[in-house]
Amino acid sequence: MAKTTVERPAEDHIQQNELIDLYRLMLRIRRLEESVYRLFRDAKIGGYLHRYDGQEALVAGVIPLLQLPHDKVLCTYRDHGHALACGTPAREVMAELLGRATGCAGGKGGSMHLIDPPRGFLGGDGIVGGPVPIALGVGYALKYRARMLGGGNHICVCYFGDGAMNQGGVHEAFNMVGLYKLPILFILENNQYAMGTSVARSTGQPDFVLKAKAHGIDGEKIDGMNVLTVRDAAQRVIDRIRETGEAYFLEMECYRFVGHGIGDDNTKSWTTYRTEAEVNEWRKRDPILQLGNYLQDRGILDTTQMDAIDAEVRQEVADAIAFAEASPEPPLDSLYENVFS
Amino acid sequence: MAKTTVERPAEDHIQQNELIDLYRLMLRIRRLEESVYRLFRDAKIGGYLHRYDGQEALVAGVIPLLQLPHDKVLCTYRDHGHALACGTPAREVMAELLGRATGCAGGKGGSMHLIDPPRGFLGGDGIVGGPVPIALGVGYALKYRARMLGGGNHICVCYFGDGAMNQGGVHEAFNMVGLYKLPILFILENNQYAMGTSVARSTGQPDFVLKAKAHGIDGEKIDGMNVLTVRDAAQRVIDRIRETGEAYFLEMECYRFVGHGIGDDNTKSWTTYRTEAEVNEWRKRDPILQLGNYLQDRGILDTTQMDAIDAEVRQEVADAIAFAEASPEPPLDSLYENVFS
Amino acid sequence: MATMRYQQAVRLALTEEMERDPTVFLCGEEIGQYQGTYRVTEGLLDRFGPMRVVDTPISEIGIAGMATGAAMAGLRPVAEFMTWSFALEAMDQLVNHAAKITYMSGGRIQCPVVFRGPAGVGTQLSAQHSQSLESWYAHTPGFKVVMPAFPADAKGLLKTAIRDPNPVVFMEHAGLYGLQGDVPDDPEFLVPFGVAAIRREGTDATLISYSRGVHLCLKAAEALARDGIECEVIDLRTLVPLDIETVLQSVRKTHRAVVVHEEWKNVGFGAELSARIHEHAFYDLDAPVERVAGADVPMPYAKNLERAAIPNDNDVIAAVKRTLS
Amino acid sequence: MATMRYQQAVRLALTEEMERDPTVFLCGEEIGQYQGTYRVTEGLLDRFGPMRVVDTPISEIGIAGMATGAAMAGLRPVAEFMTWSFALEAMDQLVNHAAKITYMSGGRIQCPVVFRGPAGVGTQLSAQHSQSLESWYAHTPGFKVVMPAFPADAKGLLKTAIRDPNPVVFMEHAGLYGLQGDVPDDPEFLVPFGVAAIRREGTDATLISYSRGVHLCLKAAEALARDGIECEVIDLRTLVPLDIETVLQSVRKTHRAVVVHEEWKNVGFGAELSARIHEHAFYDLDAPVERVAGADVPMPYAKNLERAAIPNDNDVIAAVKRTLS
Ligand SMILES: Cc1ncc(C[n+]2csc(CCOP(=O)(O)OP(=O)(O)O)c2C)c(N)n1
Ligand SMILES: Cc1ncc(C[n+]2csc(CCOP(=O)(O)OP(=O)(O)O)c2C)c(N)n1
Ligand SMILES: [Mg+2]
Ligand SMILES: [Mg+2]
Repeated sequence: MAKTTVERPAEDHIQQNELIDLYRLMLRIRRLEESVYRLFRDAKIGGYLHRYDGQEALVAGVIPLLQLPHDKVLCTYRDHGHALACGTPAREVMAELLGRATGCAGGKGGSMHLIDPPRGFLGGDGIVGGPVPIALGVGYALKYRARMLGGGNHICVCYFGDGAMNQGGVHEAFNMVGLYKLPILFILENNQYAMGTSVARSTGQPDFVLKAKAHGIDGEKIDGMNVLTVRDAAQRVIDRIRETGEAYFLEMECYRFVGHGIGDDNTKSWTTYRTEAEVNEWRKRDPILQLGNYLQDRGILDTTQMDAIDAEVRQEVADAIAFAEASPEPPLDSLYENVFS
Repeated sequence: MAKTTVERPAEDHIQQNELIDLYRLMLRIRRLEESVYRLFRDAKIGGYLHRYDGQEALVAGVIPLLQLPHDKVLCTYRDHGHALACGTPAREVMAELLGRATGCAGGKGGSMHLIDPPRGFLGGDGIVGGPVPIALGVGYALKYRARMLGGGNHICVCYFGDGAMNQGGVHEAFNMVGLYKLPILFILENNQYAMGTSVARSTGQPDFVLKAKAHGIDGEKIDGMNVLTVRDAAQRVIDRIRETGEAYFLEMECYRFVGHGIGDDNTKSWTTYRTEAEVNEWRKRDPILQLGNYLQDRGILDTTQMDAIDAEVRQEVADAIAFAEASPEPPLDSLYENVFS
Repeated sequence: MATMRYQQAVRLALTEEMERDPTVFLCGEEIGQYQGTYRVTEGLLDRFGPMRVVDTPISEIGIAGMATGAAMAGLRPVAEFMTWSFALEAMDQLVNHAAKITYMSGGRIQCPVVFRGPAGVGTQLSAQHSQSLESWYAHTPGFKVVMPAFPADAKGLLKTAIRDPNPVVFMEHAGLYGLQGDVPDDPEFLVPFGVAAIRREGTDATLISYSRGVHLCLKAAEALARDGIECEVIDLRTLVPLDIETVLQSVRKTHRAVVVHEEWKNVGFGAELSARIHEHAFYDLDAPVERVAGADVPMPYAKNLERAAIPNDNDVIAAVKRTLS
Repeated sequence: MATMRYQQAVRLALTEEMERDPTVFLCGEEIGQYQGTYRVTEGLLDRFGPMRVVDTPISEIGIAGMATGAAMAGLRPVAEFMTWSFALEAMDQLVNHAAKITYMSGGRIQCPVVFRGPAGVGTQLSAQHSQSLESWYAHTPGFKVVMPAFPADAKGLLKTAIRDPNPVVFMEHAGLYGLQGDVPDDPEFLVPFGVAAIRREGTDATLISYSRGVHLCLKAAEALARDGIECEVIDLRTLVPLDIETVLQSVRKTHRAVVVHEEWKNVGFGAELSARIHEHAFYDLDAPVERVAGADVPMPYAKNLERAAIPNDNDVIAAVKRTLS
């Protein structure tokens, strides 16, 4: 548990600037997430609000490898990081959280429903397990385009949580994906808990990879706290999916550093299901910390440069908040718009 | 494929009269099923109608071993055999098929909804996969009674088809059963087809036992055309479930000799999905034929005795039809009864 | 113009739209190799191949998600529910996903998907297989809801549905599949949504229905005409969008209205029609709007009980007479 | 009599019934170790142990089946949906199993199960989490449908629900959990189903609602009283069975009616109320029944739009004035 720097896979040919981009992306997600509780308490954000702190490697190690917008990304309500990784500007993310007309969903979606189709991001989903049957359809469309309409070998990446593995719709979709052989990368964000329920307390059999294999989808489990491990595995399996057209299942072990959502935002509610010691233990494997140490150890970035990046990122978040706050609410007469296209 | 007599498991201590009872039960089911298409064509039976011909061993080898009504049985719309095996008189089954007040569900259920709670039979279910989440609840209630209310070690037996393995609700229930460790025997009636869809065309991975194991339920696959194999396995796992309180999954390979239902009742519609040669091959393994040959080989029954049993059984079916036809329709003013208890 | 059955008209619409638009594909249980449970899709697998006519496992959530996701990714899927009763399993994908994605995304994404299949009651299928629940879908913003009564509409409305950029709930009536009628050959024959059809003109009462209910109304109207009572019969064709104007115009003329459907009465679509007619034409009405609908019971199996649970032309006649008394 | 919050009243009903009847048990997501998402079940795991307070995986079909099956086997389960929106996933188990098993079996089997949990709108939960769909359940024969507006009813109706031999849909309103009120201590305090409560007497118009809508009506009635308009406010408490008699009696007195609910208007429960009032009291009405309901749109996230989508007391006041004009 105590390694505090990433181990870089031997055959990795990542460039230094890519490493710095990875670091910056993870930090952008972290700093944005750190800003939202205050905005909620100031009643600027409403509804449910789920942060991605600690899980940044899962998007940073994967999404930059995609051919967006032709490849497609789907995820859960814990979706701020996915939007940023797909290239949705922090301004549009923040404006959506504040319910403004300039938000990426025009203020109608909110935190759980970020979306950005022109960038290949088909959105967050408030229903546990919900995106998986949708991914089946998106994957089918990609295969259909490739076979019938002259499209390229594009793939769909679908994120979902450990709790979602107990949803029937996920199993129906897995089986159909296994049957039809569709180009989908399933990423299980195994952050150990579904709200207050640990994996051990919610499954009759905890080997999730076996559950995918039972439906004909191959897979493996990897360390999701190490962004280079994630990136390496992702590159390998994305290539494989493009080549074979067959789905793959990556279980990524990770941890959420804060509560499930704004309703579970203090250590008092945590104590019903986890200890502070456990959280602190995992915090030692913070993906940003690990990559930061690595960059420093290798002399790629020094403290001053890292501080400069942090300052830039903080500035970006502050700008996003200012932009959002200055943006208008959606016009009242848009209430009945968009029910139909 | 060509064995035409059952092989009797070495350690089996079954009595001769029990063997004869098994034979009689399977024959009762077969003869009743053989009578229903004519009644449908004469417009005496309506709705959907699904026969069990060829699958008799699955109920005859299991249900007589239960402690009814304390043990409970649930199954699909293909439920005539299950009702007979639970002890529901042929008269009440037939009257239900004809929609008469004397039917086991008062004429309100019909072929797909036979039920007989006083005999432990909690009914057929018209929804593919539907009985499995119900079985989770029944199994929970049995465990609850044993632990909290001084009940005995009773079990629930739940039957469902190969097509049902693609239903999400089945996976949710399996996982919860695996998690809570409930006394349920799941019996997969793998008759190779779901309507016109073969197993190979509906699953991403055809090892059904693995699908159960993925949720923490142990299991195995057996030959469902040999009633003594079924009986032997059932006795073993029923004992085990009573002892451990843990669920077990038995996949029984079998075959339906006739079409899926009355809408698929001739070889013309079969040809879209199976050949007559295939049907004939499986008919050689007819469970009744196999046990009949066994009884003859061992000198337990001779042809005269077998003919006598058949005559008795045919008489029972004829009597059931006469009873049903003589029975009144449900009174019209019962239309609004039973919406609520 | 050709004479064909309702079920063939559905098939013709599918065939024409698949010919016309390579992004249209079908998915559902037994629609391909088996040729369709009700033979609606007979021959289409041979004609269009397995990428465009997709046999699925018995996985209603998967089917609904597959169609919704493919629509979000720019195709035009037509998913079949073997019967609409099985759509109960897919309600989350239908309501919380297909119907809402356009709104939740602030219009950033379209979802041009059609869900179709047989609904309806009347052949002793009993409780679990005898419900259509059109009132549920009409209640949910984001669905268009279409229920044709005649072969020509089955064709023209389904073609409109497939071309519509929104999720469409398209309910056929299994009891109408055999109905013969004239159907235009024109591959551009489209029946617009939100335009009711007056199937019979009349002055004394307005009968409003859809799907098989229209035929009940026509039968009742004929019988009443023999008594000198002339009913106007309106076939709504689409429940969402609803052509309330045609209804109100008729009611303002006849001063009496009877709404008819086979589905359960309590909080059924007839309740909405009744409420709206009263709201907009209260002072034109000579009697309260009558409702003729299915009995509020799970459908019984026994033939006599089933018959009693389903409305018939005599029930419509009696209701018309109540409005006249 | 004790003063407590609505949410505590729900907990008290659960506690008392679990004490009284050893066959009552609870199941649902996060109801035990986590103490309940809205803390409704706080402390119950400690008190009754894990057999009787069962934490489940996120498996709504499984939860519904578990409760239905256990009820069929003679227990009295109370299943919690974390919110009623998630019950969409379990619709087949709820409608095609729980609601119908008694009828399909010709009364051979009982199904004494309660499905409960928070519903309601108003805290920017957006489209997928803001719907209660009581009209769907009321439409389906076999369910009793209960929607308390006050703490005392929350207790008394839930106790009745648990003792009822039928499936009960019990919808709490998340926005009422904090509401304080007097609640009888008596462990035999039961509120019967099918008996509406007149929350305010009046002569000029009848306001009919349930759940949080009742509070809107009371607020509107107070404001109107300042203008000399006296409204009678009826709290239905149960939608099925429906106490239509109390409604009709009041309408026959006031000659005007406004039905109010937060749920979508189109084919909502208000449509049924409107239809029935017109059917039975047409000649007593001085104006058509007005409906005040949620906008027919998936719930938008933005605060201003959400506010516009949910009815408020001013909408009720305006509707009353329309009936008077
Ligand atoms: C079908 C459904 N049931 C319940 C919920 C309420 N809910 C929201 S998030 C959550 C926990 C999900 O856990 P997991 O899948 O592990 O994802 P994580 O939150 O850990 O990222 C629950 C129960 C929901 N949104 N959808
Ligand atoms: C949820 C659902 N979808 C579809 C159907 C229609 N249907 C009835 S039986 C059947 C085939 C089931 O096959 P299987 O589970 O293998 O059982 P078998 O009929 O072979 O005994 C189908 C598709 C249904 N009843 N329920
Ligand atoms: Mg999790
Ligand atoms: Mg089968």
